[in-house]
Amino acid sequence: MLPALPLGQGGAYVAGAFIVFVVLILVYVAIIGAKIARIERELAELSEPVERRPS
Amino acid sequence: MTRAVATLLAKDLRVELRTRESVPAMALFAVCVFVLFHFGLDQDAIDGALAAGVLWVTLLLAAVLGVGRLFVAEREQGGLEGLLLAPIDRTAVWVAKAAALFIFLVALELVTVPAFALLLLGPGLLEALGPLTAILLLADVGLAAVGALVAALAVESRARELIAALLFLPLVVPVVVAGAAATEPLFSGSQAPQELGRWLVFLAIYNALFVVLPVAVFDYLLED
Amino acid sequence: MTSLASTSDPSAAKVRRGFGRGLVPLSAVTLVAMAVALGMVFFYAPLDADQGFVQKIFYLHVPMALVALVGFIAAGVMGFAHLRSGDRRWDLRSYVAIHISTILAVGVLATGSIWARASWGHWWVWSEPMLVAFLIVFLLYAVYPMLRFSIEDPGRQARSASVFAVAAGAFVPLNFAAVRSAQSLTHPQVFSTTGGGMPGEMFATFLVGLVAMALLFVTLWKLELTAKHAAEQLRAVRRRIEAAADDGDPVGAPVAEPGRPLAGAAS
Amino acid sequence: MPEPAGALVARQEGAPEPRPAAAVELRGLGRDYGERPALTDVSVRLEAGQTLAVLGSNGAGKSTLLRVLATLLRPHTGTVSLLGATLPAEAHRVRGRIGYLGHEPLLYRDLSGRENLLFHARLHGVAPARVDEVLAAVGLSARANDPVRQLSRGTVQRLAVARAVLHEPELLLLDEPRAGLDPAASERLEPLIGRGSGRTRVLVTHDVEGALAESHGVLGLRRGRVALEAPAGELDPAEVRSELYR
Repeated sequence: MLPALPLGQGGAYVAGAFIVFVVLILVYVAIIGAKIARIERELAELSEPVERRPS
Repeated sequence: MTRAVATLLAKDLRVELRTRESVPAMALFAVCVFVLFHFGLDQDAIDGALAAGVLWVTLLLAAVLGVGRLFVAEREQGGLEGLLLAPIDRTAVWVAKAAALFIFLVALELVTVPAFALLLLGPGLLEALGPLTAILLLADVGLAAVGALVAALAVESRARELIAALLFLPLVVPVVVAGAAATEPLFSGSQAPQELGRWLVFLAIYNALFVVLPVAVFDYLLED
Repeated sequence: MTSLASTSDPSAAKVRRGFGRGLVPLSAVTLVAMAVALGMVFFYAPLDADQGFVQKIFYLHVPMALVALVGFIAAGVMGFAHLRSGDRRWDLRSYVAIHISTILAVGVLATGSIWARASWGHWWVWSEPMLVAFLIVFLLYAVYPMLRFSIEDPGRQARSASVFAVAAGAFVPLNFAAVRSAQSLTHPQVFSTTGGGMPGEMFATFLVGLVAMALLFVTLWKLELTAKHAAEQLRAVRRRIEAAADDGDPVGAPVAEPGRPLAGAAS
Repeated sequence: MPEPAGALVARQEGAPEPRPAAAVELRGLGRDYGERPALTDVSVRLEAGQTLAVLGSNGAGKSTLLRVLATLLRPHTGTVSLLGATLPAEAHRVRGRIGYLGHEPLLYRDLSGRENLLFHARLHGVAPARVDEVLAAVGLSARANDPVRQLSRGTVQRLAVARAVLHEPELLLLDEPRAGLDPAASERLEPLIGRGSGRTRVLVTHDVEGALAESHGVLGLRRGRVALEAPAGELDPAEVRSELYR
């Protein structure tokens, strides 16, 4: 019932454009992910001596 | 304010006359670029849009050299703190540096435009000189205003000349657009300069923006 | 999302509200909006008379361009707010807005050149004002990270970055005017941003796409702000621990000095 | 309530001012350098006409404190009151009344000594005649027209002193002023920047004995915090040295 999408020759470009968009968003999420991972590592570094020393 | 600007400007011009660092370098650089364009384009004489483009791009690249050196006296000889200690409005520092750069650009053009006419320009320069001078002077105001702001922005950073150039060039694209478009008819033989007014108004708007804007934000740059 | 800066020290005068509140509901709304927009683009909007299916890129390219431009201008406003108020969080917001707008600008250039290839046969078209203007804007804002990382002192870095954001933000509209007036408009103005000549359904689809893109921008903006703010708080805690260690206290004991909340970020 | 220009010692109006306005008053001054605190919780008070010596090892924050007083650095926390103006809001009101002598001479190498002083004179709105007067006072009248680039370090320091006192400042901020000066030159500069000048002075130095001799109060800094603060008379050099230079 959905109209068959006239993908044809032009469709490849449209698909390409949307794929580029999705890739960009994923790249951005990866940048933020790396930032959060670094925070986690630093947090572990900081809290490690605290666990060793029961206050 | 005007007393401070006059004092600062006099000092900048005196240092430039004493060291002769900026203007001669800019002029020599411009002539070198003309030679490069001659071989690059493999043309003995150019006119119309091509000539306008070559002139404006060369002027812009030479201006970048001037922008990179604008705060070198303050930077290397600790002069900046001397200015910060003085009881003056700190925006005067930007006004004086912009005025100095404007004078350097005019001096540059006094050498470069005749050299361009001699080396590359096909049609004669004389009848185009009147409107061309108006365009150049108006554009120099914008280039000087942006150049002084960008030079101050970059002075704090390690890669000073590099950052100044990379900030300066995109920001002055409108000046090249308007300058080249206005100059093109002047270099196309006898055509009357149509649409000159439109481009001059455009340059005036650009100048207004990049004079008002630094006045509002410049002294935040010198705060510490 | 509970507030980030929960602190064990009861005497903490002010619990510093993190940036993370409201991120989950916002992401949900954005997801819905994007799904609706996508559906409308492919199943609701009619095919363009002369461009055919290729015109669908319009619903992605133009919203992305508009949101990126508004992002740059908003970053300029935030930079100015930082200069006026001295509150470093405005600089952080401006920094993140420019970061996302720059990435969207890459998207605009990519989708724009794909569209140019599809409808006019070559990847780069100098007579298309949106593309040319965005190339200049991208070249300018690509220098922003270089400017920030070449200045060590955080205070001075924030101030220089904010002055840049204000100048560049004011430059963006002017740049468009310059590029547009330099073009001799020989070929059809396919995607005039006002979308004046478009039939109702197309315009509706475009609007939904614009809203979805704007929501996406705000979501990513809040996400990155949260991450950056957390990183700054972490650095503050690390400095406090190192300072405590220097003053001869047992290494690594995060001492909560009376009256000063452990997790309070350096103002 | 605007402070009448120059009348620093006592207040004329009947304003309910508990104590005469101090030339310099810091309360809980804090200043970060990058992300590291350079000064923390520094409080001190200096009466007009008196000299405060600031002692401490390298990196203790002495120069930072001086640059805050010179309005070059804004305080991050605490309050700073200088010659009746509160920093950083009213910094512009006091800039013309402070003489700052830091590590940098603040002179343009390509200009001559006279040209540099004329430049600063015009910026501060001082009569050009004062330039020759000051050049004579530091004994540089002869070499006034040589570019600063060709002058020796000691001569440049004397020129820097001339620049600092050119506009007859009410407050002198001196960062190791006698560095690079031979005894004769120090003697010559005494009336300009020494105790004999009668000006309020903040003197940063490592010479503990000299500081105790020529100052009224001493402020000792360690790692950006106040380690000791007392009138000079009550301090014994050995004790000061052990406290600050451990």
